[in-house]
Amino acid sequence: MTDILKVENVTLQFGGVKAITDISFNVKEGEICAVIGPNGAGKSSMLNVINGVYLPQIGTVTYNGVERRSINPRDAAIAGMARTFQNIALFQGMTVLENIMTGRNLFMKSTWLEQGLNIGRARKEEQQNRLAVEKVIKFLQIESIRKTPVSKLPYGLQKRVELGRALVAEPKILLLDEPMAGMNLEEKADMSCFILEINKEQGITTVMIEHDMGVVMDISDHVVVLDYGKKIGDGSPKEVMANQDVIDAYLGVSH
Amino acid sequence: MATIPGLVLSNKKSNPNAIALRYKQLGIWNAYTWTEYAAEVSKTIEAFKSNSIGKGSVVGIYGNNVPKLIFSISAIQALGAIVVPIHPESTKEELKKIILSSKADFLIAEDQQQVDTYLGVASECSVKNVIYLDGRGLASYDNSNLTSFDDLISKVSGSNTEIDINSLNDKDTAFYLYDEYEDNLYKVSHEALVNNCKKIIELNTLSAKDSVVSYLPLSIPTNLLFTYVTSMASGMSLNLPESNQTIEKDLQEIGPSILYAPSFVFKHIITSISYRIESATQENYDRYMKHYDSLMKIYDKEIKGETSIIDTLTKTWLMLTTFAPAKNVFGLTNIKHAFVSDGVLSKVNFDFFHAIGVEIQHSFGQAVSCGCISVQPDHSVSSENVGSPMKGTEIKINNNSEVLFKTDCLGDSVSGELNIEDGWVNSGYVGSIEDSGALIVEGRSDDILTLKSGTKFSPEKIENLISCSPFIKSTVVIGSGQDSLSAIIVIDPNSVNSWADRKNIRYTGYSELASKDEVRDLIRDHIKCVNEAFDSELQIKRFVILHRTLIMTEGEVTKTMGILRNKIATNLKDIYSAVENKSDSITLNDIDKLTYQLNVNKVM
Amino acid sequence: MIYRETGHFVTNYLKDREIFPLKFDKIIVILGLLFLYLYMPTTSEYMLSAHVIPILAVGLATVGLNILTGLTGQLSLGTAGFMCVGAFGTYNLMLRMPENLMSLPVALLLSGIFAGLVGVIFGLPAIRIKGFYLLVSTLAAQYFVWWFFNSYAWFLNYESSGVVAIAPHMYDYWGLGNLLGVDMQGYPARYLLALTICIGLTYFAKNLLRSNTGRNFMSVRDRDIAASVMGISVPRTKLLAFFVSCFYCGIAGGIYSFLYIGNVDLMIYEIDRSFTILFMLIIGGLGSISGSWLGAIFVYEFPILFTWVGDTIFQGAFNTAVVENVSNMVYGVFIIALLIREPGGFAALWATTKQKLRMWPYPH
Amino acid sequence: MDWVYLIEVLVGGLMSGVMYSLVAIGFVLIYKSSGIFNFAQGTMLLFASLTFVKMTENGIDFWTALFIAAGIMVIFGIATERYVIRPLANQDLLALFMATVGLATFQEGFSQFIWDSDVHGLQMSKFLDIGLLDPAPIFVSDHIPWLDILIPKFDIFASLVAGSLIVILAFFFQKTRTGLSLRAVSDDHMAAMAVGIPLQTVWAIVWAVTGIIALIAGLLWAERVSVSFTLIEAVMKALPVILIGGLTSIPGAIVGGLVIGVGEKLGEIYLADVFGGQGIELWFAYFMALIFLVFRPQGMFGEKLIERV
Repeated sequence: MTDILKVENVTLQFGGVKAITDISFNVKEGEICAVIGPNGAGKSSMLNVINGVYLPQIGTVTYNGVERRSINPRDAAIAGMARTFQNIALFQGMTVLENIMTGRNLFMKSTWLEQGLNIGRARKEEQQNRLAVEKVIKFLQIESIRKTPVSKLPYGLQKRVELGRALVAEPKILLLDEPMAGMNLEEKADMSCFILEINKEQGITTVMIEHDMGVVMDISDHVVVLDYGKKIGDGSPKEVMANQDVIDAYLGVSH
Repeated sequence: MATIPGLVLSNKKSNPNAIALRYKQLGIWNAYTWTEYAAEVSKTIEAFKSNSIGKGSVVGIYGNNVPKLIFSISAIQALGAIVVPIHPESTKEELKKIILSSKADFLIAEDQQQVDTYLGVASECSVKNVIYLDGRGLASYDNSNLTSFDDLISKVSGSNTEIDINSLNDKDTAFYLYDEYEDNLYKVSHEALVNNCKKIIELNTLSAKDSVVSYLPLSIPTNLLFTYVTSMASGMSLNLPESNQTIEKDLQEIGPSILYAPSFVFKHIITSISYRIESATQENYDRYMKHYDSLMKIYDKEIKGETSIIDTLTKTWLMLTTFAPAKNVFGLTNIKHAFVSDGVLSKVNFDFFHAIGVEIQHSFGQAVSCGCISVQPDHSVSSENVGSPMKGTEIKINNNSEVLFKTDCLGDSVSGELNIEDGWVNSGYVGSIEDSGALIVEGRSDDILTLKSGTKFSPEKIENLISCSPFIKSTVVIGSGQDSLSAIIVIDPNSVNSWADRKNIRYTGYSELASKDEVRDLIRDHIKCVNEAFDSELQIKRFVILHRTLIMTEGEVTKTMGILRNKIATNLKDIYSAVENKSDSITLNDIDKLTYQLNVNKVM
Repeated sequence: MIYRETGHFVTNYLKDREIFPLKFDKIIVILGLLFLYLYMPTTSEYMLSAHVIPILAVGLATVGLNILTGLTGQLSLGTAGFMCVGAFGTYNLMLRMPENLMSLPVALLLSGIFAGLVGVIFGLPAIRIKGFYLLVSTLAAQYFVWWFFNSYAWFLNYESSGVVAIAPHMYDYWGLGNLLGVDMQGYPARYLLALTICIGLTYFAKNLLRSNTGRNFMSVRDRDIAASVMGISVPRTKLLAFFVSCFYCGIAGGIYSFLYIGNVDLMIYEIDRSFTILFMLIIGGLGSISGSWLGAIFVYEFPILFTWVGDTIFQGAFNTAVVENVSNMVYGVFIIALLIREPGGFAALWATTKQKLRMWPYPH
Repeated sequence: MDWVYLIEVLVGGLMSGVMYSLVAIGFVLIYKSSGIFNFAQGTMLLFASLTFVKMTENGIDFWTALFIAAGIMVIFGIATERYVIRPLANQDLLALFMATVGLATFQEGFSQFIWDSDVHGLQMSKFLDIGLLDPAPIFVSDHIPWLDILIPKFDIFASLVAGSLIVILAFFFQKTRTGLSLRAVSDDHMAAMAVGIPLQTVWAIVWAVTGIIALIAGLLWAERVSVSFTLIEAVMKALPVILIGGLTSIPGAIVGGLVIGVGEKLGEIYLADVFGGQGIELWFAYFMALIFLVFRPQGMFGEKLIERV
């Protein structure tokens, strides 16, 4: 399989603080790649560099064969990247349905004038895209909350809605930032199933940051371990677990 | 033509453009007219034919009510095969039992959950092929026995052929129905089922203009009769909700005129009303209670026929301001007939529903009797009986108080002999017959408990009375061979939650809530109240509040929330032995392999 | 209590996004429209000129501000400035274009577009500047526009008094009045034009709100980074919001000058008016189109009502200063109390009431 | 170019800049401690000076009036925190801003309702025997022969007051316990609460201090432009000042005030002709701030915001 994503020698710093130092790794098309590491290891920053929220000082990201140092997040979305956020970034003033509908905005070709007059393409698009959204709602089993404002939902369901919003964009690659944080066992199991199904049945490459090692070992094909902004492990879940640096990082051996 | 596929054709002929089936999917209600319904069935027939389902096959319909499964029923029967409806939440044991005793050679499974359950027992069964509707999660399954329903359909050539029912006979077996209490399978013929249904239609003047919502699986024999067959035989629309989580909303959206449900559902509605009102402001709560009292007073007068004009006006006012909106929220506004099976409603609840104009009609029936042998008429005022025998049915009580019946719509046991005494079928229930001729069912004869003193009684009667509290979800009375009775109480999470919130009681989860002293006192007061209706010997002396609910998938309750005593006695044997030993606390090793500490509380 | 939703089900997605899905609502709306179109024009001239038409004008401006501030989250204090552009634009189009080319509705539309473009210019900084910092841009717009029309007398047709009356022929509508035998300068005709424009634009705004554009607006308001990650162009969305919002404000300004007071007066478009419209928005409820109308009615009518109370009950005890000061105090108290108790303003109060009616007798 | 004239303009600009800064400091204090953009700052000025003026007009002597007005402002500040800010603590900043808009409206109506809507002059020289309050300007050329410009004495007085105010505030922040808590609060609300700093008390103090600053600024402004509704308008000018300064920085407020003061004067003199009209002072400050912010969106001393996602 080809590499859909290559991160090469990326260094990111805020002011004087280095969040990421010289990190390189590849993600193969169709795999689930887990990025793990202790808090503050630079995992979220890594995702932010990949889809262009942050601009790295050094290094390149090659996505779909195009090498670049920075990308506009919007262009990343157009190129088929979708993501979720560590601290849920749903649009709190909207319902579940509206939130997931925003994920379809790139499919909407009608102008605002047509939409305002509610004529022609606007009506048709609204219907067609609603259908796509409804399929995702069914997939994620959130039919009973489709008209609920997201601000009224418990944390676990919000995470699910956020996944739906990313998924409905029909991405090539999904970047999931701690999709299971703060969930109970049952919710985690559901979420793992969804991620696996998205990956296996829709063939969407998934890069996922996750703390729960059990989940990571279960569902990922490839694990990248970061610690203090540096890469300390890269390989299959088994290889990574056998890596002494990784064990040290997780058991908290002093640096 | 009294066959199910025949009814499809006759509906197509008489009401070609009327809505036959309406189902919610992807957020909107889609509909099939009888013409489209027939076309779908004939397509399904072709698809099944290509998968070699034919005369003599036995096909399991395994899942929730989704259109494809509904079409499959008629299609299978039109091919001369027999349908076995299987509950989607069936345990492995139950599934195995059904497959083995029905000798099912095909299974139509809804999705991964059903396929997984089946694969767990596949090696012991001889099912030739499993057709699944939803392939989600099944891509990686390597089993040549699995076929996609959609694949089969897509291979069918486009031309629409008429459903061929010439080879069908009215006396052919239509369904194998599973009776959970008996753990037995019964076969019923097209004729028996359809004729039984026509009796209900005639009695209640149902027509094609009515609509019915079916939100329980068709594996429940009474549900099959009152929703699916009723829709077929009368031409009314059958409405299917989107998912189990959206039933309440979907029911409101459709606003059906006919409702069927086992008694636990109506009890659930009462509980919902109660806990919603509990969380209202004090002012609204008081007003509602006041309105409720006046409504019930007027209803009492109505029964006696003593209403004055003022009462009528007051009732109109009460309905307008409180109870019509209350019905609206639960989607009960248009209900003309609400059929209840599997138990009766307590007098309070029964009267309440009648007072607000929801015509509750108790019924009694089992798989062997095609789902119904007796049903209450419209405007019945007795909450205790389950109605008089239907046309062509006779009922009598034998010396052991057991209910015996004769009916012209009788099924037969698949695996064993029917329990027949002198030409009467023994229902396996105990009961009595009122002077009016209406049947009263007290409970299952297997469940009869015998106290140390030798007193025999049906625990269900006590359980029903205790469970009529909105705070109690279910009750199990125990005391076989002992000198006094005890009860295992399962509290209702919703209503007890909002009650606790109202009382400012803090708790983190169900089991902590169940262990609260305040909850114990609440339950104790209720039991005391119920005890007054019984002789000292039949009073509950001690009770245990369970730390969890009874679990259907563990076989502790039936699909209609009936108590399955044997399984409970096994799963909760620690409670039983503690009660026998008269100890005050129980160390319970539960089925989740965890240990819980429970208290045995005394009713003073 | 009066809502009966049993039996209401949708069979396609178009029905599911209807503005008034329930039959009951539809009947109310039709009755309301009949009232507004058939009964209202027959009421007194005073009713139309002192109450209804000005409310239509300021209400439309509030809807405009709502699109920018309530939906897109871009704070603006330049509303009066954009109204000013609309009023002067309309006047100059009517004055300088050949009579057979220009008619009031067309001039209103064109000056609305012009105001929208001015809005876009002052919205450009929003691409880089966020939050409160953006206030400076809309304040610049307010003061600059005002100064501009004050400094260049050409726009006022060199009227030294600073107020220019609108010539009667400007209400001609290509001779439509003569054709129908209706006095088009009379208040009923003015009212009907204003009403039609307002209903049309309210419908347009409502459509935007429930379509992709509206969702884009709200996503920029709620979480702009997430919006850009979803592929929404944040700069484009902000500028579009500025355009649409200022388009509404511009037309509202035209209506205010032409259909309400009948002259073009710079003093009307000072910063106080921007604040008044902001009050209407806050009290009505950010993000709700119907709320904007409720807020406009309340804020506009309160001083009138208060004066009336003073005149009838206290024999004219309240002079203008008292009325103005008390009104300001009441607005302030309402704003603070609503923010504390019901941040969604009147619209949310109404929505809660409606929800209560739907769920009655249950609390939820 | 007449450079002496230029210097005169510059000095004039600096002086009016000081006046802007005085208002801006109040803004910054509240924004820094609670993130609230206090739109009511202007009406607080109006309320404070109107209260003071009405008292002196009714024969109360200067110091007593000052003391009572300060007391009223403190009570008012504490009440604002208690009844407006605290109930809104969990809402977003936009809602809090709107609440201060409401507060401003209320205050505008309230102060004119209980006092009156007239224009009041304030001549502090009537009460205070300070040489700097003498209306005659200082001739710099008397002391520096080659610098032939005039400086109004009052401007020097205002600068001195502003300067002392800043020194006092600096001392308050650096040395006192309350000041330290306030700094902790402005750095991180959660952390401050975790170490036991009573957030609400600190906010109440900030609002009280802001009330006193409003009184001082109000009196100085009143001396220049009289006490009336126009005070609120004048204060709108403080907005570009704090935005240039960066909202969270007191030095920013000062430098911003000076930049706007000088820039405005220069603009009026050298750019008015270009725009073919007088009175560009009306909007020039906003344009300056706008252009500045386009290049530096967080203001001069504001912290660059890194958005965490």
